Amino acid sequence: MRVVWSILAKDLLLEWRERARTLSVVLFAVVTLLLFSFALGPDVEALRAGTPGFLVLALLLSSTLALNESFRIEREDRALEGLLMRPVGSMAMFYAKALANALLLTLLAPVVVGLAVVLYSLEVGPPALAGLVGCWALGAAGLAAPGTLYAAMTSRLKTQDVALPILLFPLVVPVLLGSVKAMDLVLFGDAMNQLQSWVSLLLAFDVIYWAVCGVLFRYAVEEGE
Amino acid sequence: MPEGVIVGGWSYVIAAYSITAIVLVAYAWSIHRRGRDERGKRGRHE
Amino acid sequence: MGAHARESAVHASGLGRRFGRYWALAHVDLEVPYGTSVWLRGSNGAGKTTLLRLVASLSTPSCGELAVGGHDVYRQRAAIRRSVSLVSHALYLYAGLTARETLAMWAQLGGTAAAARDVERRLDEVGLAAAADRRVGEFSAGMRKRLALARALLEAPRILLLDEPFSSLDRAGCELVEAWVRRFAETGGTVLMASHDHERSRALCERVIDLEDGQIVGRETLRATGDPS
Amino acid sequence: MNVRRSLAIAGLLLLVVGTYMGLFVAPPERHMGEVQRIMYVHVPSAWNAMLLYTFAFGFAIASLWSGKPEWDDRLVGAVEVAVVLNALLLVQGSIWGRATWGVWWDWDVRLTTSLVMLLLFAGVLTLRRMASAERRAQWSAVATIVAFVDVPLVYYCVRWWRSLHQIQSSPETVDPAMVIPLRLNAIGILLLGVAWLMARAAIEKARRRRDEAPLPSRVIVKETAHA
Repeated sequence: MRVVWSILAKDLLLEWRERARTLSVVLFAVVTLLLFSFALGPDVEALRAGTPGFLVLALLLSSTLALNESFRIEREDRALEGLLMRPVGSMAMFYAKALANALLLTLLAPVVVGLAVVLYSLEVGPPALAGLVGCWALGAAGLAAPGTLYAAMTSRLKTQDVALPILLFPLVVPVLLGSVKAMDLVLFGDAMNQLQSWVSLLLAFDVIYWAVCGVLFRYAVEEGE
Repeated sequence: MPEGVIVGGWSYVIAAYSITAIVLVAYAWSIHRRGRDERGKRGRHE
Repeated sequence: MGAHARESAVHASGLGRRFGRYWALAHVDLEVPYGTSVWLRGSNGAGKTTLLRLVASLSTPSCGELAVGGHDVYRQRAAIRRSVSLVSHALYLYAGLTARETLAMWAQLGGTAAAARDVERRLDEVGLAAAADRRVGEFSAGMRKRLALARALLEAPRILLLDEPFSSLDRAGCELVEAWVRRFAETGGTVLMASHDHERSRALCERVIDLEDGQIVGRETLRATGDPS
Repeated sequence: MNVRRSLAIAGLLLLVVGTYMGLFVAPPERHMGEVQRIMYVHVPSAWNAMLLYTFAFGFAIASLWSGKPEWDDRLVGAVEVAVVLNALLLVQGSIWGRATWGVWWDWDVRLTTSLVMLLLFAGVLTLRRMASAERRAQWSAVATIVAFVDVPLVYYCVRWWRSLHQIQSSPETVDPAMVIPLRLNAIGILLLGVAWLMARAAIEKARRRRDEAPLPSRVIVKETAHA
């Protein structure tokens, strides 16, 4: 646990030191949201109806930037190898990196959700806002686990910018659907009490992948024969 | 589900079966060719 | 040979590593007793780095046996990594951290309280005390190297692996490394180092292993183990 | 080689008989008429694609567990054959959709799941091509496990997302004249698929061997002592 914390603290500190880069992920998410709005035209009703989708797509697209970035610092001076040489355990490394990524992606929520509220003139109270951020956080956690595992592999490739999305996006279809539907129900009412089942789908995805990827991370970072 | 029987439809059946046959044959051929290439290359190296 | 494995710091027999069609290392038989300093000599591409990476357990052998500190490289990587420190070409530093933060993090990862207390002393030892709060990204190559050495010390290893420890260091830096390796060896540490600096290596090490095209082509004993020149 | 060839021949024979029966012996279905005959290749493709993915999953675990490269050979065989069947499945499903629902694509649970599945495992093959030789086996196994675990999740989420489709019809409720061609084709494709899997694994093994240069001969070591 202490080891997880010190790697996590290192990641967060570096993230803070290089906040210009971190900020560019935020900006990217904002720009994405804007582009979706332009693509759908100025019909406020249609835009409002599409809000959950836009939000989750903004999250999804910015996640690959954040994930690639999180392994760039590990690759630059092969620091990841240095971590391997310490009696750390690849599982601890995975949980530290995945937590850092999940946290960073969750921190996008206030900015992007806030912007959506303004742009699409959503009428939401504090409970609905909390619900949106909650769905976002669950989705971010779902992206962070397989995303960290895959980014650890693709960061070694010349084609990393393409490789990560083509591997990650099909995988997180349940996260996408789950968080879009959950946000939709939070925003526009939940007449048939379905929210719980979508949230449990997201939770199931999170639990399964945080466990599986933790075990598999070792094979992603260690050299085989 | 729509009521009643769909009449005709043989053209769809033929299309589906032909595509299936073409893909299966093409894959079999590709496996065969790759296997032959590999055997050829090994012969040259040894 | 098998019986000696427990007493040797490094024991290898028939060790080989292949990368694709190319054998970077083959037929390596090696017996390094504890407390010995070994100089790996050879031109670029002779297999020095590959050997060091195998001993560090960062790479898996393609064939042969390898035990480090009595631990099998195939099955006991964690144990090997606890007893080994590697200073390689890549220095494993984060540009965004300061020197002090780097060492503090490394001490935490090692998990020993003694290491955490050592941070200041180590910084002082490698002459970085004044620069302790500057970011590694602003460091010169020599300073980075010194920091990497300080970090390796912090890990309190029994076996030290050095890949070109003198490269990118100025004269003072080189002398620092020499003094430091000598002290480590005097306290019973085992050193394996690859270097192009013949003069310094010859003065430091007791044994020489000559590598050529991935194979050991010569062994030389310069002096008895533990006998200072 | 002989096992492989006999499996392929047996599979082909079953497939020919099954297809003949499916096309000309089995009666047309009550609602869907002749179009239903697509089922005799469609459903076996689906079953076998799933089965081969399951094999791949097993091979992936064996590969990581044992570290033996033979499991990786089999893994690539299983994934590749399954991806071919999966692609067929989509095309057949699409033609079926056009005939029965009037559209080439419907966001139906199984059709959508198989599309995602195809993308997932095509990703495995892509990653494999990009990986270096030392990491290829491990990465393929990791990606296969991660993708396989995703399939039920995708299935359920698509089902909840759009739950307006026909319930799976089990073979017991249909005419025996329909069950026989279905089973013949299923076993036929299975045998053929296994033969291909083995052939593909053999190719992978040959490629590996080709990249393995023989160990160079040992040189004589010169010993010197100054002590």
